[in-house]
Amino acid sequence: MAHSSPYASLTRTRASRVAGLVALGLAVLLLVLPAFASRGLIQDLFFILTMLTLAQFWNLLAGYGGLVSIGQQAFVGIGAYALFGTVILAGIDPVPALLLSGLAALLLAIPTAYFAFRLQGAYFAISTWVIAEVVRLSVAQWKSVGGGTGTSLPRSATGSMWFTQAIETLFDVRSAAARDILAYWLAVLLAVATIGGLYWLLRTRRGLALAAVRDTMDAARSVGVDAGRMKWLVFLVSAFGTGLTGGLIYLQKARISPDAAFSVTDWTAYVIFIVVIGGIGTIEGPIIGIIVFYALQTLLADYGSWYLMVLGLIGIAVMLFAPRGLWGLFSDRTGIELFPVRRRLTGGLLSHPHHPESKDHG
Amino acid sequence: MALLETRNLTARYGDFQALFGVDIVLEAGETISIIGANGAGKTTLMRSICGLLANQPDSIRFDGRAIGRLAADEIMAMGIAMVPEGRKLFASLSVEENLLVGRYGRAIAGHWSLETVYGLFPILKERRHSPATALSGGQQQMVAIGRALMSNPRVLLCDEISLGLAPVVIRDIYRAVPEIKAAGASLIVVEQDIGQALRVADRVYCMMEGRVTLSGTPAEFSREAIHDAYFGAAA
Amino acid sequence: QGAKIKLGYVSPQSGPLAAFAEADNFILSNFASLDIAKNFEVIVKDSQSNPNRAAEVAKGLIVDDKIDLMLVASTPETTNPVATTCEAEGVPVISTVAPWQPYFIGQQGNPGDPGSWKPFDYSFHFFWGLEDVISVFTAMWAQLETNKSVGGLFPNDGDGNAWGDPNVGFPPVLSSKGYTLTDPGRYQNLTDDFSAQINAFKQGNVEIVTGVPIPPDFTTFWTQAKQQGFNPKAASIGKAILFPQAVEALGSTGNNLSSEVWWSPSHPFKSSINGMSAGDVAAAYTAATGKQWTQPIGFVHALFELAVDAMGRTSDTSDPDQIAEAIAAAQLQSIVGRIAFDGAGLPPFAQTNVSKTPLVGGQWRLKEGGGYDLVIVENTDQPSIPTGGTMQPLG
Amino acid sequence: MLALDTVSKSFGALTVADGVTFAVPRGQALGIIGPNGAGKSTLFNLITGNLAPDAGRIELMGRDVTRMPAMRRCLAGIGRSFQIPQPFSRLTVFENLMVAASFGRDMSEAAVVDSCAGILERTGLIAKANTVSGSLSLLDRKRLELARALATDPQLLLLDEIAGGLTEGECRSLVETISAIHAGGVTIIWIEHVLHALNSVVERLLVLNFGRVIAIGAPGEIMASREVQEIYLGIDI
Amino acid sequence: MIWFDTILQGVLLGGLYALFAAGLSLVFGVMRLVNLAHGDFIVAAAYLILLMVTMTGMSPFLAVLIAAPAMFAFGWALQTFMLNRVIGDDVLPPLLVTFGLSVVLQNVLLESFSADSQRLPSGPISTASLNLGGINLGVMPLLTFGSAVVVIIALNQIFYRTALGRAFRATSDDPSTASLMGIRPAGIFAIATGIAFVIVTIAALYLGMRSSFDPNIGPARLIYAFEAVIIGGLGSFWGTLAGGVIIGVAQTLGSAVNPEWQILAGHVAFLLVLLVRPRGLFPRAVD
Ligand SMILES: Nc1ncnc2c1ncn2[C@@H]1O[C@H](COP(=O)(O)OP(=O)(O)OP(=O)(O)O)[C@@H](O)[C@H]1O
Ligand SMILES: Nc1ncnc2c1ncn2[C@@H]1O[C@H](COP(=O)(O)OP(=O)(O)OP(=O)(O)O)[C@@H](O)[C@H]1O
Ligand SMILES: [Mg+2]
Ligand SMILES: [Mg+2]
Repeated sequence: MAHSSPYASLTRTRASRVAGLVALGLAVLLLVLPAFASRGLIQDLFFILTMLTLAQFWNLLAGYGGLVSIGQQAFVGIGAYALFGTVILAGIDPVPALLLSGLAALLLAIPTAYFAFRLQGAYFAISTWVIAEVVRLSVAQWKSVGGGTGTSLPRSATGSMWFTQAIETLFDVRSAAARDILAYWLAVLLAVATIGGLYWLLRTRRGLALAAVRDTMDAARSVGVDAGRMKWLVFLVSAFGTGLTGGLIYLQKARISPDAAFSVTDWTAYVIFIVVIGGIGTIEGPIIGIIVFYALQTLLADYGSWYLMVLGLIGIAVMLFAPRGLWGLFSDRTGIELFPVRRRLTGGLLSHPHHPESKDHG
Repeated sequence: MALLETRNLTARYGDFQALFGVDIVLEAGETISIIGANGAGKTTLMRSICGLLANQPDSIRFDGRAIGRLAADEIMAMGIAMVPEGRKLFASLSVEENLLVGRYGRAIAGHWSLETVYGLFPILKERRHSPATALSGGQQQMVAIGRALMSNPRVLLCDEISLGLAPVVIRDIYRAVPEIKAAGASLIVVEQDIGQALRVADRVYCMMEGRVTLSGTPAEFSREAIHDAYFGAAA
Repeated sequence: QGAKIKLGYVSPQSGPLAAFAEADNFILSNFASLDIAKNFEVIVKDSQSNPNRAAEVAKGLIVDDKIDLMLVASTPETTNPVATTCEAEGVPVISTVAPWQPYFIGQQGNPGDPGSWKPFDYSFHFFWGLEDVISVFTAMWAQLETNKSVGGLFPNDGDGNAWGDPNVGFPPVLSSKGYTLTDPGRYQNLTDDFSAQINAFKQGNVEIVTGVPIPPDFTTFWTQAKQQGFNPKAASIGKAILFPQAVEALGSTGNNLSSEVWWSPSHPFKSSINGMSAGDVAAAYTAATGKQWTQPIGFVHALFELAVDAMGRTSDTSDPDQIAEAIAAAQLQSIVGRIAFDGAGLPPFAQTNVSKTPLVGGQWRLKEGGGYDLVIVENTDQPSIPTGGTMQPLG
Repeated sequence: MLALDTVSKSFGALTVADGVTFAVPRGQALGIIGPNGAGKSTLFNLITGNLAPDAGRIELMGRDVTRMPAMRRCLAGIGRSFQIPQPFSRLTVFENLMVAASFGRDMSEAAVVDSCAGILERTGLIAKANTVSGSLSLLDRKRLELARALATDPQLLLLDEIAGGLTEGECRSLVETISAIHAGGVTIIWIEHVLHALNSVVERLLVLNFGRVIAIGAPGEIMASREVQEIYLGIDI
Repeated sequence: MIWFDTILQGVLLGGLYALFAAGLSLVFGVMRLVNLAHGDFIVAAAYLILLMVTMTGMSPFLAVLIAAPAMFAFGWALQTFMLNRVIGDDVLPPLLVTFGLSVVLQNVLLESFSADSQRLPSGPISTASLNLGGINLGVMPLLTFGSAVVVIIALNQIFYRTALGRAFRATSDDPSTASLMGIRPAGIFAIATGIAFVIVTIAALYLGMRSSFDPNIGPARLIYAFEAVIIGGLGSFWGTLAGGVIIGVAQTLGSAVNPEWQILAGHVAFLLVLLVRPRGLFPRAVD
């Protein structure tokens, strides 16, 4: 059979090209926003972006790596404490100290993975939770950052943070607002880098391997995929990212305590809700999820316990009736994917129009 | 009226259709066997009858009732028991417990009880307290048959009970068939072992690719016809 | 008239600390019914007993609602994140219902290094301190015949670490007053077994127990102590037996447990905004809700008194620095006593930000037919607050 | 190419490989037959490293691979199909091959597109290239098993019952495909119940029963053996 | 002597944890369901008992007898109408649904009963103790431990000696083959959850009498219960008791060294056991 044209592998779709342009525009918009947006908006966006980043990393872990962890608060907390520890005790500027947040989480992830990878499924999930508790209880013994009481970032450290002076003069704002803008910009960078990085990872052959390992581990091994290494990669990357985000969140909060920094509700449960409501295993899902989550919080937060009740009920309902989440519902109906990772074979015999089956089923 | 019959039975696994309009009939007191190559759809047929796969209500009738939509436990309670392909013993239950669990959904009195099953397969009585999975393949198959008998079924479905067994063992197992029939059950036996199938059955159906390609009494089956029906025409 | 003055108020209305905020609605509606309230708009936020959430709602109040003054009450878990946020934002904040040490020291970068502690520009706090509670407790114990051996029950949380602190907490003061302290160490909240502590207390011949556990932990401890035959003569406990329901949960074994009393209907103080006496306010609360009075009522009320007072002395109520100055200059006779940031009774580092309110000691007495009353039994430091009895040993 | 020396494996009380010893020279095609449950697929799992043997030694091209993990053995040149097809069900057919080709050969994706497409053409799957493999019919899944194994560019190809259920025509074209692969110098071990298909490709036949090698030799001889007919076909001739 | 006492107290504490864990162990063993709301259901049952006690003035022990059937029905319904829809190979859906339940339940309790700590009135028995050669053992902890043993024995009897128990194990091994035996897996799961809820009620009794409770204390105990189940080994009830005792003793020993290490020691013991035996102490032969 003669080749009518050479074969090629394509991932892009029309929707994705549009989405790419929109995303670029959005990123630029987000970056220049502080010039004209209110501080309230900036702060809300900070919350949205950091939660989105946490959600994307959990999504990478559970949705792509099949590692359902309920102990992500360990990495948020250790990242935050690494920041406070280095700023308070070593006097390092908070901005570069953020890197240490990620590194500390990475270091913690190594023994955690070594241990938890011995276990499967529900055992794995629960052991991550126990490890997070162990870390929380241990950090609560660390007296020089306040032990169980917690501590606040000294004003001397936050006041003179890198870039804040420049931002103050640039936007003509007070230093509190300048710190917000700095934290916000860092959050924008982190979220964009996370989504971009995740998308890049999924489009490399490692992304394919992840999907393969998740579908069937045995077969993946038999075609040369190092399933163990993929799990490590995913676990360490999400630990690093989660730790970094944890540091950033607490840089902005400026006050920390073990119960807050290692809160299973705030840093794992909400994140899981966000991912699952939006749609697990897709990059779009957490984005939809965070919008729903934020809307709920804004609408209902003043009703105290009702807010949490509604959130719980929505989580249950999604799991029961739309296990692939809101984005799953939408994309099943419309076939639209904003971040396509499917490789489509084109050209060659497939360019003949008389192949009825050759249309894309994905 | 036939005891059990399928009419234009179709079955699918998701997008994949495994049966295309299968008609078989089982009269009371009869033994029929179903043969066919790997993947012909024999197991799928059995799973449809016993309710593990949902079908059109009317495509399977038992004792005059449409049972195609009923769940497996309901069908079992009506008196259709199955010896599943691959034995499927409960690994955490002992031999005796496996037998006892067989009458969970239909504990009616009849010929079959622990004693009579042990009478049929004496070796099981010796091993009754060992975990079912510690038995040899043949013994496990005996447990699987005994387990199905415990409910005193009116129809017994046997899916490849000689699978993976040594010929001697197979002979032992098939030696039980007359007693099972005598106790009042009708049988559907799925076999890849054609000799065995022909020996035990009153009538034989041969399946290929989800369709019945041949049926009749054993006497009507020639080696060539079977060979064709089994491996495809031109082999 | 100009725009209304915006007050933000954060308290734990739901979650484990919700009992502290039980009277909030009562106090807020009382406040709203006043004439003076016409000048104010109060925006209330629930911290859900979650420090993360407390910081978030504080930010929201400052940034979105553009409040002029923040009020916050109840436990360091609520006051500290809110005060830290306000301080960073340059918004004045008044807090209460947390001993000043966990409030002040808990917000310092390195709580272990007093040399590094700095005062705040916009944060003000009125409540008592550990030195007061130590003084009240020891005075209560002095009323009894004991061997002066004290057992400490200090959890690893904001309050527990402050109470057990070797520099500013109980240990140094107790030893200087001739008491020996058995302190087995900081335990985590929601511990299910206290036999280690009980064994240590037995070994140390402890006759007096003190500490600041959360209610379920104290119930566990107290029940286990009884089971294991540990029967001290006095138990003076902070936090856990603050509310009558928590004492009732102890059944009859709650009788004569003692506690610090920061506010009661018999406190001889009057509200500066509506003239009601402490007794009137407590009675009104019971009439409105059918519930027994609790101590936070007075302090939450006083929070609004101080806000009204300070704003009344501020010419530009949108200028945070002026408001902070006005608060710092307060000389207010409130329903919880005199509030003034003049440094009275405080170490130099805390003098600008903290005002101390009076503290006495009380005992829970089992009523005929169930329920408990809090009876003031010790007032050496505050003779103006009348006692209702004398300290009795535990049965 | 491959040599097994007294390899044994049991699952609890069940011995599924019992002192299995045989060798396959480079370029040969070996058929394995035996009744259900004889341990044929288990033998494959031992060779590929999906299972670890309890005892014995496995050599691949003169190297001891007994303890080598499956993924390294793939890189060392073993490709396999699974009896019960295990497609990466959320990936398309083409992507299934891309995983195998890029990891199994450790090459970039771009470099293997054409060879994947070529394999899809050869195995008759090209029209389904962009179909999600979870929705394939069993026949196509079996084709995919073969195609994916080929994509790793194996020197030793293990095929587990890929002809069962094919029509005569399909079976013939499958035989052609495998013969062509074999002619290309690939060593093949093929488990199959469809004897006529098997016999038209392999040069040697191994009979397995209860985990033991009963006979190994030229197909004609083996098929003529009464014992084998008795055990395997169950037909008294 | 003190060490002996410490260990003994730890063993008794382990009884409480085993009681928390027993229901979880049953549900986990039969259908691999990880119920993150288990702790909150115990708290809810405690409120149910409290409600009956305060409304009628009956003894909590009597109230349990009445509450247990109601809780059985509730568990049955919960499984039938909600949880049966999410159990399967994927651990995430049940994890999420039960977590959602946990959040909802805590807040429903908060709305209905406020955050005040409550306690089941138990009278003088709560502080009574037996003196055995210098060691005081509380009657209540002894009763708790005894109840845990009774519950474990009862579960073992049901699980290993009755037709229902055979059906539990058969369904756990292979639901679809079990249905060929006339067993309706969904129905079996519902009964298992119902029984688990009866145990939840018993656990609630001791939780409520031992100490005070409020709507939020469920999750803190849940983690110990999970640890007990996991280190005991899937489906082994005596293992669950052993697991509870290990956690309990580790906690009291840790606390005897330094109270800071009490809870930490329990978790570390859990991790250590799993490090040595990833499938728990008494795993079922097949899985
Ligand atoms: N769960 C399933 N999902 C998808 N396809 C299936 C499933 N089970 C069976 N099939 C397919 O349905 C067809 C019929 O299978 P079935 O098991 O009924 O055949 P059989 O005649 O019993 O074969 P054997 O002799 O191998 O037991 C086969 O192509 C098989 O691969
Ligand atoms: N992971 C396992 N655990 C326990 N037993 C197993 C396992 N894998 C296979 N077995 C058992 O080992 C025996 C041999 O199985 P295997 O799959 O190797 O047989 P086979 O020769 O390939 O049979 P078939 O022709 O049916 O494919 C069977 O009895 C099977 O049940
Ligand atoms: Mg079959
Ligand atoms: Mg096989």
